[in-house]
Amino acid sequence: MAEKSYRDAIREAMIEEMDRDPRVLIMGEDIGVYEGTFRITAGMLKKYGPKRVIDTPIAEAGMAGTAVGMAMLGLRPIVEMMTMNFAIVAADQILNHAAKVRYFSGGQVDVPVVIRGPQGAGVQLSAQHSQTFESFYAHFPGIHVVAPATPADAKGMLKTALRGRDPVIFLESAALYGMKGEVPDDPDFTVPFGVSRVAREGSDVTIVSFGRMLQLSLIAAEKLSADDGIEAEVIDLRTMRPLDLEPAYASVAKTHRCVVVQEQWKPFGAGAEISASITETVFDELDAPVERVAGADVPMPYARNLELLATPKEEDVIAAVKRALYRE
Amino acid sequence: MAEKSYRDAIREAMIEEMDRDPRVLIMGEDIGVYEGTFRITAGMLKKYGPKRVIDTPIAEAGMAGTAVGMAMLGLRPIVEMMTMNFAIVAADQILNHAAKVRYFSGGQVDVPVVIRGPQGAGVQLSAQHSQTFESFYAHFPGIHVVAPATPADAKGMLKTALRGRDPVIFLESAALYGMKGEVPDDPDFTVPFGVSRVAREGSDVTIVSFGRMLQLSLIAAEKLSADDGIEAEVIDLRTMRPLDLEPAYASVAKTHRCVVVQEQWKPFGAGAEISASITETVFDELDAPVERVAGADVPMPYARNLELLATPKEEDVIAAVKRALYRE
Amino acid sequence: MAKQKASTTAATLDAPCGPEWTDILRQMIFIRRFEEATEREFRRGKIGGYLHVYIGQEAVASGILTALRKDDIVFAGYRDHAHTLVLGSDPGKIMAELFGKATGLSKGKGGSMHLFDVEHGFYGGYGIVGGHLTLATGAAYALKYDGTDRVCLCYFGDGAMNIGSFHEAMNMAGLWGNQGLCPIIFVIENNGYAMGTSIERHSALTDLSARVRAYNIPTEKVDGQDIFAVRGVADRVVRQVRETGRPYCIEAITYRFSGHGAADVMQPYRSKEEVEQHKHRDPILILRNRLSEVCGLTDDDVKEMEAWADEEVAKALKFAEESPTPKRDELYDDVMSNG
Amino acid sequence: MAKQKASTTAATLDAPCGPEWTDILRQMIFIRRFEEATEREFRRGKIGGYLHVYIGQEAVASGILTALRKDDIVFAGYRDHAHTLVLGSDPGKIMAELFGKATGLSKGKGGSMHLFDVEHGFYGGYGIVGGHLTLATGAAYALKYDGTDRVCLCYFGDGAMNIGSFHEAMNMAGLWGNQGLCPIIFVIENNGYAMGTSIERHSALTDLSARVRAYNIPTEKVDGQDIFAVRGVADRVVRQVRETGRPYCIEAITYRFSGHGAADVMQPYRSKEEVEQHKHRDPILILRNRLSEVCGLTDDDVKEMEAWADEEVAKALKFAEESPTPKRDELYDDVMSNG
Ligand SMILES: Cc1ncc(C[n+]2csc(CCOP(=O)(O)OP(=O)(O)O)c2C)c(N)n1
Ligand SMILES: Cc1ncc(C[n+]2csc(CCOP(=O)(O)OP(=O)(O)O)c2C)c(N)n1
Ligand SMILES: [Mg+2]
Ligand SMILES: [Mg+2]
Repeated sequence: MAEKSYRDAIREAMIEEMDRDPRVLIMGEDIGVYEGTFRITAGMLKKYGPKRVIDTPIAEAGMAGTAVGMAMLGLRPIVEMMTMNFAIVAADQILNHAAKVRYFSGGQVDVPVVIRGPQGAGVQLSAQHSQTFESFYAHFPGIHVVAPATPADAKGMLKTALRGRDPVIFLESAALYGMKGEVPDDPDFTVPFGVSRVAREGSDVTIVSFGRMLQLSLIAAEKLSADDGIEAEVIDLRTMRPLDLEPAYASVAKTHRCVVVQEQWKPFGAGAEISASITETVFDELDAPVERVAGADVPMPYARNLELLATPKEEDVIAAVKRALYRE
Repeated sequence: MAEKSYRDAIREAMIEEMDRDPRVLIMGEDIGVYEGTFRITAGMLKKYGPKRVIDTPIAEAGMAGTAVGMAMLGLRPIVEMMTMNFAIVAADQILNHAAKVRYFSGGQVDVPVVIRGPQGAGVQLSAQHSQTFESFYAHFPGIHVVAPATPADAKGMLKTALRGRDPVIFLESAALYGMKGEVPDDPDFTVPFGVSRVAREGSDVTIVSFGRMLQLSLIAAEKLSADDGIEAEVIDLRTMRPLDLEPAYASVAKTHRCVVVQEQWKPFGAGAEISASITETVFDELDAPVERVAGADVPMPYARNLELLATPKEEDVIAAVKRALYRE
Repeated sequence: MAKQKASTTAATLDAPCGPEWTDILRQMIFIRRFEEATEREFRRGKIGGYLHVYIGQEAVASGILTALRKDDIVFAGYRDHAHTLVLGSDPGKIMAELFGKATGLSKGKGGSMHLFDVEHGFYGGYGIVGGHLTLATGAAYALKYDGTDRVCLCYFGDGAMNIGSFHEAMNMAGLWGNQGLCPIIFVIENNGYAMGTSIERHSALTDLSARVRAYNIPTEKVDGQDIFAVRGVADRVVRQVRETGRPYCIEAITYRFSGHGAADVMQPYRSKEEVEQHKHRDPILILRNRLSEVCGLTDDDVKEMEAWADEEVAKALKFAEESPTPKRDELYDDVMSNG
Repeated sequence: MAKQKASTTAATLDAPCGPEWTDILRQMIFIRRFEEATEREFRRGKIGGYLHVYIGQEAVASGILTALRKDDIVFAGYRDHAHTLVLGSDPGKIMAELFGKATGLSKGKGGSMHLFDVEHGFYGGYGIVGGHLTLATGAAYALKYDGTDRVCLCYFGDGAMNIGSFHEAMNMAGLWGNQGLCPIIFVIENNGYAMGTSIERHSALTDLSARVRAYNIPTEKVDGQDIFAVRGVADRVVRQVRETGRPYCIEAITYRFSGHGAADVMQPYRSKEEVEQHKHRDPILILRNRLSEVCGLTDDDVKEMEAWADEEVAKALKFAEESPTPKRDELYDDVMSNG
């Protein structure tokens, strides 16, 4: 075990897999000569050469589409989206091609393409540059959708992605890049998709989240414990597709209260699926409706004070927990 | 009142508004000379000329984007997508531009653009041509998302769209084009956004749906009444954004059971939001968890027998109702 | 048909009377009969969805695909029956796919628009106009990444050249090609129309190849109705792309005799006279006449070929008809690699 | 600044010593000082988000936008401060926008990338590379639809020419232009780099205008550092587009002296020497020298302009600093028309 940042965990996963498997390559805008806007690919062009570290034009559809073609021929391309906001222009290549070609070919091709990049609100990046994409992608069968909340998961799940045979949308939290955490040293350490985990044990209420909001939830849980003696169990979903809610069900069976935390707009957001599934499955265990914490239902404003109002904060999680416990 | 098809209702709404307002124009692939793949625009090129009925190249992003620009300058463009599946390539123009430019400009422009076209499963159109897009669009603030289930609503809501000042994603059900229904004659008949309606009264269970699945739900309700004496109240949501669930809440307060019906994949689908919101709001009224009916979680297969397996049928609605009533 | 592929690849322009050319004629007649059968079966309700046939354009598939090596690869749009037939896919399996049967080329999951046959180098069959161009470009890169001298062929229509992904694919192919890393041949099936929209109405400049050259990709127009011309260009271009690893674009000027799809009956965008005029330049007729004039092909020879083709089509239909529909559980297969 | 716009539009090449040219120099000096101030305020944390300045490229905004009529309209990318300044937006409101204040040009909702000032003909300010080209094309169509002779100007970078929507916009502009229905001037701000990627590495063919011509849109390269050259082309092109309703493209060869954005400090993609060399061709220096040589502009004249510019920038900063942040409820305003 060693302490590493989320950013380095991602970087290491790529480097280790590129060392291990010559079929892994990476492409993206300004990942080579420029060394990456978040420096995740720093030094990689020098190490692996331009055939494996490809600086692309500004052409996200082109990047995603060519990567799908490479994957169909047996390579393992990683596409770094400078931010996931830009991948919207590649939506057709991802949702209509990467996600479906195995199916409509009757299973004749593997499509081991990994599309990764940061998402979520930064500091004053405004409406076009602050979005998250879990529900956008996870509605579509044919892809894995991943949203790691810790350095260990970031590394372990990226390795799973790079050893798999299917398309993976790998949603990184830009705000977590600097966060540190323990990461196993074993070069074969992987974290499987579709296995959620209990990030904090507790008995009074279940908080379900993922990505950056998982970290927020953990902070809220500590405050709740310290200030109000409320012990929250926090579930980290890790993957959105496949979605493993078993630990959440088990937890709710114990706590009978549940809060779901997501960063972005509530309507038709990821929290809706989580809430609906939990209610469907453990309805009789619930002593209160599942609460959802979400961002304000507006395009992200630039002004810092408005931006802060638009994004969920610890207090929002705490308030939701108290609503769920009828302690408001 | 006169009996009209869903297709003619849409067509008439456009023609009446084009007659009334010279700023309304329409563009799309093969809508002019070819007269439209569904013939909704037949005769319009002749009537209004090429400046107002624009045959475009195959360039959905170009269509959506130019329409946004026209709308910002005060025109009222309608974009006909040959099917909504093709609009995925225009997702950035819709979600990052149409939906946000009013906000990030601080309200300096109106964006009265209407993007309309058929969606949903047809007969053996396979994976890339059978999709629905309610949750895909309705997650994003800044646009109205509409899914009419009847000819009257199709006409009345399209008119509302064409008289408004905001972008509207108008999701038509291809499978309903031939369906007939009463449509008011009043040329100023409009149906407001964000007002759901009770499509059928009942006291035993609430079925919530929209678009084509609303019609399926009504058929299921009649069968339930005839065969099992179960009286379902059926709520037609009409608009997905803004989403009006008040009638659903009121109904559930009466029936205490609820089933949500959507056509496509369950995970992160429209039903999730509806289910979660209902549970959140009228939790104490529910005697059973909200049930969801959805399509199989797979890309749409071509073979007719598999396709039928993949799409919801009356029996699926009936079974869900019985589950909700613990009558299984 | 697989046997034919092998033999036709030996056809050369130097031996215009070689047996390979009669094989190609036989193949084109077969494709025509096959396509006519699919139109009939569509009307009979045996084939569903969208159906786009290749009638009139046969030389563009036959003339280029027969110039390939067996390990080369091919991508196409939704008008893809001819390509698979030339590449050697089993006609029975193709027809079974159109019938939505478990024995189909894509197990009945893809249908007409999504034929797929990796074994014969066919990587699909795509329904979003222009969506496969980037895939083919990446695939070509992969061929070179692996150090092979295989080439990739990518077919698309004139209408597909107006969508963004066309442009992104061209630029990336051009960039990678500048380093010898993109052995791809783009083939424009320029049939004059995108559905009902003629080139003048869908493209600001009707010299479509100009946009390809703007990405440093050489282009060449060819009469797509004359298979000798097509094959001549193809032989040279395939060799060149194989050697250089740089992209090339062939613009084949052709014409579709049938409607855009099976639903396009009225065809308000073109006159009957226009269609009839183009039928004088039927690619099968052109090849047949050449072989009659120069190589002594007789009417009886052609009749024999037609009879053979009809028989083969009948076999394919029978196979499709008698094949089972996919089993229920197959619905959930092939979504992901693990089931 | 609004006053200046009015006067500078009278500048002509026939009167190179007219007072308008000193006004333009004054304006360019002001833009430079303004941009330098934004870089400082970014480092001080007063400005957030992404910040892209126009330093080195000023003549491309000043030389073309001063050739417009007041009712013409303009679209640009995220590197948009100079454009609004030339068009006459209040510098205080621009700075307030960058500070995220309620008095900002976009009420503090857009920030640096999304300046917006419809009153002065500026329709944004967009952050998705290439995303606004289609909007501008549609806007140009609307101008003609309304029967006016207004024109639309659309700025974008060399890197933006690689994304699909560029291509779709060009083809649609070309098609509509063929009918005289698209009075748009595309301006390529070719500064040699897309962030850290040089043209040779992002475009298969470095003659970027070739792709524009492929859509039947005439193009013209101009030295973007020499405002006399830029303005000369602009005067002619604006007149022509206004008369014909057909698109035109100006490729201005320029150079950005600062990093791509405020975060681009290391600039590993170019050498210090390269940057220094380009600074010899500073557009302000070029205009200043010309006016000194030909029209007797003195160093004192320039000093006065600089002092004036610093004062104006100080006023803008003060206004921004003292303005209030947006009120809480404004969060929900402007999402839709009704609130
Ligand atoms: C992105 C997209 N838009 C629209 C369509 C509907 N469509 C299918 S084929 C076609 C015309 C294509 O014309 P062309 O590329 O010339 O090929 P051809 O059919 O002539 O072979 C259209 C508009 C589609 N499949 N995908
Ligand atoms: C679709 C998209 N991809 C990537 C980005 C990130 N990005 C912002 S600016 C930029 C470079 C643009 O270069 P160019 O068009 O030449 O304009 P310049 O910055 O040189 O003025 C990139 C890659 C983006 N904003 N949008
Ligand atoms: Mg065509
Ligand atoms: Mg640039």
